[in-house]
Amino acid sequence: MPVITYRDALNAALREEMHRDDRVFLMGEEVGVYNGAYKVSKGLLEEFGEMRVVDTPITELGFSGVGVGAAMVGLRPVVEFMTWNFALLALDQVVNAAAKMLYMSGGQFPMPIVFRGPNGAALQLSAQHSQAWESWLAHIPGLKVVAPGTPYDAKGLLKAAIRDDNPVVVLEGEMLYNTKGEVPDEDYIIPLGKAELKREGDHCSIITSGKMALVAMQAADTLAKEGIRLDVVDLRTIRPMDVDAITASVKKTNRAVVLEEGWEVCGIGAQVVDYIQRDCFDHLDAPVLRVHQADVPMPYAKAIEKAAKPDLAKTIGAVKKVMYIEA
Amino acid sequence: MPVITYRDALNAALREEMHRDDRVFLMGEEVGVYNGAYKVSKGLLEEFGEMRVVDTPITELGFSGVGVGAAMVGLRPVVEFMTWNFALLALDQVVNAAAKMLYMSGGQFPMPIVFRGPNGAALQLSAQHSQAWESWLAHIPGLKVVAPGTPYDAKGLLKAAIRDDNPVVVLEGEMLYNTKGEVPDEDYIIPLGKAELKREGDHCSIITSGKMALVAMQAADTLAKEGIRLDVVDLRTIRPMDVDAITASVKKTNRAVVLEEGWEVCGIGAQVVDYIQRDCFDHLDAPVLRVHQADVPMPYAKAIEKAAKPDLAKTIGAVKKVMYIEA
Amino acid sequence: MPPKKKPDGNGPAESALDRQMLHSMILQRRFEEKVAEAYALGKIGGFCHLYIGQEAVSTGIIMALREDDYVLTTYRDHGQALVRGMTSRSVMAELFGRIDGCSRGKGGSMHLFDRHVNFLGGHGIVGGHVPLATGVGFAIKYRGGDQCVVCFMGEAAVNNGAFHESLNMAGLWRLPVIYVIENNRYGMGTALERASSIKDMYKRGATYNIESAEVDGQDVWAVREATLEAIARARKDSSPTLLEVRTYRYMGHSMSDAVSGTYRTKDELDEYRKRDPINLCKAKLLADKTITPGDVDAMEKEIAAVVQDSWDFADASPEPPYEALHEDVYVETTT
Amino acid sequence: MPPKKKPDGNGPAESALDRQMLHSMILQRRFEEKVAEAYALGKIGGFCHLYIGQEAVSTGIIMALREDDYVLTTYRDHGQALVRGMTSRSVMAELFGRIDGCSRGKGGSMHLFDRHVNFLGGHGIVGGHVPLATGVGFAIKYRGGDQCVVCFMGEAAVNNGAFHESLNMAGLWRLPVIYVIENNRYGMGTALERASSIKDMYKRGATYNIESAEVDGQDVWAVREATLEAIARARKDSSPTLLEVRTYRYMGHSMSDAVSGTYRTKDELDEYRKRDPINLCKAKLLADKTITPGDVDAMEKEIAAVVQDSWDFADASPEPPYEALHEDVYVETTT
Ligand SMILES: Cc1ncc(C[n+]2csc(CCOP(=O)(O)OP(=O)(O)O)c2C)c(N)n1
Ligand SMILES: Cc1ncc(C[n+]2csc(CCOP(=O)(O)OP(=O)(O)O)c2C)c(N)n1
Ligand SMILES: [Mg+2]
Ligand SMILES: [Mg+2]
Repeated sequence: MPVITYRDALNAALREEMHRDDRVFLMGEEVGVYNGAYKVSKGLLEEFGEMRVVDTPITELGFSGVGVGAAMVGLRPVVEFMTWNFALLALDQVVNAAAKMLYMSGGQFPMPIVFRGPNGAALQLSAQHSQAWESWLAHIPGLKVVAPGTPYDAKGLLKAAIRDDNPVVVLEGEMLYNTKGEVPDEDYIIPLGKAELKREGDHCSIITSGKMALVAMQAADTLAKEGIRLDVVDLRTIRPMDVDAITASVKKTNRAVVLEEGWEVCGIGAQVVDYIQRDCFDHLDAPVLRVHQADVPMPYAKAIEKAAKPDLAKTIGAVKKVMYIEA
Repeated sequence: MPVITYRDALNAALREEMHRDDRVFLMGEEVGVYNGAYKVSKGLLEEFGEMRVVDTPITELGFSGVGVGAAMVGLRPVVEFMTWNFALLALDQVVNAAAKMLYMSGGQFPMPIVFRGPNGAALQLSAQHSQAWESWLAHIPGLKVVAPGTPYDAKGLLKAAIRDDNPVVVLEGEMLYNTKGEVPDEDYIIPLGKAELKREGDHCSIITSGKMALVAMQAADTLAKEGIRLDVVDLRTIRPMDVDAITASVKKTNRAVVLEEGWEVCGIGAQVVDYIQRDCFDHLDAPVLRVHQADVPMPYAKAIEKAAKPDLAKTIGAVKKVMYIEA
Repeated sequence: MPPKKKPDGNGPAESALDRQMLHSMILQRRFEEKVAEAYALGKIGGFCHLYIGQEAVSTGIIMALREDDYVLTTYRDHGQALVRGMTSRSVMAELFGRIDGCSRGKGGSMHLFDRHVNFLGGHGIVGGHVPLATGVGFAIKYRGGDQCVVCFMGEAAVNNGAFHESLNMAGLWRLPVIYVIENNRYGMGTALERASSIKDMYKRGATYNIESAEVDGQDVWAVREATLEAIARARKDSSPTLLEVRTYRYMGHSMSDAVSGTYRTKDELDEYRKRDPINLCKAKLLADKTITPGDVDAMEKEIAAVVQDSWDFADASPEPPYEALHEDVYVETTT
Repeated sequence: MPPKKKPDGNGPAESALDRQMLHSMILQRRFEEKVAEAYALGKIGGFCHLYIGQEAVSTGIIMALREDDYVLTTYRDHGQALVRGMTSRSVMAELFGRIDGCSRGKGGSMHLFDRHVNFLGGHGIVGGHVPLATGVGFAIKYRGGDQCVVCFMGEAAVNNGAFHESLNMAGLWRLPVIYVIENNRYGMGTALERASSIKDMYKRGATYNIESAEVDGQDVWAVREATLEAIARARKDSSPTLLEVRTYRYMGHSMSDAVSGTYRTKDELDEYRKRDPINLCKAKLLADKTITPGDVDAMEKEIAAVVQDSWDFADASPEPPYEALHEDVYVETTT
């Protein structure tokens, strides 16, 4: 199977879906002439022309609403946010328009729209440019939310998102764009709502998603050397969440760590913990622990930025703690 | 003690603080000439004049940013959102400006600003006007979030919020404005970050906040008749959360229900559950259960709207379930 | 000002159109009077914003459209929905929160939708639907159609960022959108002058490279004429238009708002009522003998029956069942 | 166009000012050349946006201000910070992410702040600081002061809703804000014409009842002159001004963006470089004998030393300690 980058996997997904369905178009800042701020849309303007690869003014609220309007009358927009940090400006359209249109119209207006872009922290971009929004978006009924962690998942999930008739949020990672992995040339989709057991083990479960899946796999590799076998559940879709996959894993391992990129309070991890304690109460041998960003805006300086982020060491520490192993 | 409405308690808090400190001013849509969409600011324009009670255009993003700018140079704005539904448009200013200014300036610019207004559902206002945002706001480091459930708490918490040098979000309730309670005439504040044990009991804890505190008290009254004694923890401040108060209660009762107005996924309740299972793991006799809004946009029609909302019956049902009592 | 010369001439077809326009305005008026009654009885709940006084705007504009054009508007949407061809029954049932309502009882007054007549809502966030309409304009152009889309908004929405971002895109990309500012002088309790740095809202068009005009919103022919020009521009050159239509609302902002007292005087209201759009239209049609007083009586009678029927229908329609609560959150389909 | 007649006349005080302005511009240029060097070595990380080519704007405007006025700007903030009187040391240390940086190493390139010189940042969300500046203007008026506040932004920010909402309030409430559009022709890779429905951004002023002007941004005296007028308007009538200052950025949008190739040609860049603001200023001052070539050499030498010192200082400054991570999230104080 060809080995390509996460960026190219997304690019392939866009290209294939735009060929497959001429109602699909891409819009956002710098997606055309510039080939995308992170080059995800490279070559698409040339291939599909100005009407289908649309450079917008810096108007997150406005252009996401343009996408929603176009979706109301049957187009299938893919709206790129240069980063999800800027999407704060567009949340009224994502939440009050896209997520509610079907419901408040009594089922008349499906909303086949994708909102995508990099989410979470890259390197030293400081407070306003380093935010992970998965828990906010997962809070909203009417939205689906996916967070691919590998090139394979990126292509399959983005294609599924584009074909879905509901509004789907795709959370990518600036730090993931250059990562590589096997990705088939041919057409495939990964069904929304299905987690993947990316590693099997019986000592402790790690539940995670998006770019943290890589960290979880590293933790599994590292701990395997110490004889600790981790079950790694990559949610892939955050909403709707694959609760069965979570509980199946925890019922097997009796211990769990939830690893996420964002802040603690009301984070994805809190919800996963809630499902686990509710459905696996009698199976748990220890409290579930969470690994997440420090509860601070992201600082610029290198060392403290690193200290703020969830990472391998913290994850291993949490696993050992839930296993009552002295670190 | 005088018995007044929640609305008048807020009005008194504003008036007293504006007298106490001439840097305090109120701004928002309809706060002046119209006396507030819900009449919370009644009489203030007349008393304090146009510079201190400022009617704004319908520009949530703009005027909340005006507040943040004014706070940077030492004023103490109270920004009213007609409802928090409209504040979606302003979140960039609340989150990317107000909550981060102190941090990203290395401690140079404190942000003594209050963002307040009614939150959550009233009656039959349907999808775009019936949303409870506490979990989103509590997710953000740099913000404090309070949700008073009674007139007494409303006055004391709003006054504390205005005097705090950090950005404080005050979540009120349209359905609470007419509720009455004892409120001292004199000056008092309720310290931010402290929960109140509003009812003492040893069978089960209810952890709640805001307008759900009323429902919790009703549940306590109702169940008392059946000999079930509830501990009712009203968080009052949602961020920073009084974890000690929660765990003290649960360690006593060994069972808990978390009652909140908003949606389930990544809601406040999920975070409370996380604290409880982490800190009271060995004390729990049953999984913690949650009561919250149905996972749908709010419908207009009366009966299904009622069915969507957390209420007394659902709360009692949850308590009985965690107590393993057949309903 | 007396109403304008009719833009469509004076033949028999035009007379028929004139009668239809009068009918359309009276229907809206009577329908909403009935709505007020139902609201007072608690049959309708939530926020409810009446359009009374502004009927020439909806009629003058929407009746100039083709069936395959699109309409979007605000929470003040009953009038436009009716003119666009939604039945009184489906609108009233929606207001009553019943299953036969246009939005299955889930939307209510602020969220009327009907995809069969390209009525794309009924939106509650001030300014929020302006980008949506711009997106519909984009879709029309994307497909190479010659339709247009009308976007109604209040004058207070113009101050909002969504307006600015949308008009800039429409002007830049040349989208067939007709933006209609219904300037009824107030945004809730705030007079235009207290919210906007300029009074002539239509002048904003120029800074977006968009043709604009100021229109007398009490004169249905004036509204129609301006709309026909805008439509021609949209169909021929795929160009946007900004219309500022000067009108007035007779009722409070919503049902909980007093008609006058706080932010406007009764005198002002009475003054505006002198140029009632229905009266102006009726007087003109009577004067030029397009209709007789008997025609008007018959029309009123027929409309009264339609409106009463919509009430009866709505009242008899069931509430949405419990299962409806969880429907329409997602569709199961993919493409 | 040759540079304008100097607005302040030609006496000895004016000559001193001219020399200062030249000094200010050269300092910015050399400082940022050093920044580019440090970035290449990995001493500076994250997003870093250079101001090279635009120095006459910051100098012409900020040097016309009083100490008690305020300045807010975007992520492209190094130049303005230096002109406003922040030390090269504190700016460079911030860029290096060190504890002696103006923002204690927490802000980085995009978030320079210094309350001692009323430099209110350094903001990263396009358009996001425009309401903030408006709020500072509001506070000035609230207190009855005669200060003003300058808000720098790029031309692409003008399309954003925050701009519209802010200018409407400033025009309506008469706030002493000077909005400066630094029109460098591109927002990242998007040429002005591809993002804005009109090309003359300053013309937007009129629709907000705000005086506006177009200014040659390569001519420091022209910038100063327009600024002095705006300041007078702010101090005397508490009135806002919108200045569109036409300039050009020589470097890529940020360090990861190529200088030319994708969205602009090398020819275009070379053409603009012919009207380099420093060269224009220097030539004029040499021509009228305000300075000698020797003065320039001395100035360059002194500046080189300052810039090198800032590097050494930054390099020696410690990283923020671990505890700093949790500081500055909240203050403990109340009033
Ligand atoms: C973003 C937002 N802010 C506030 C409101 C509350 N609100 C509803 S209608 C309205 C006034 C709108 O006035 P205008 O645009 O002139 O329309 P009109 O009601 O006069 O038809 C306000 C403030 C809202 N719905 N959305
Ligand atoms: C709301 C928002 N959207 C997108 C970005 C990414 N971005 C940063 S700078 C920029 C271009 C801004 O151009 P302009 O306003 O002309 O300023 P210049 O960079 O030319 O100084 C963009 C798109 C952002 N920071 N904020
Ligand atoms: Mg109005
Ligand atoms: Mg620019």
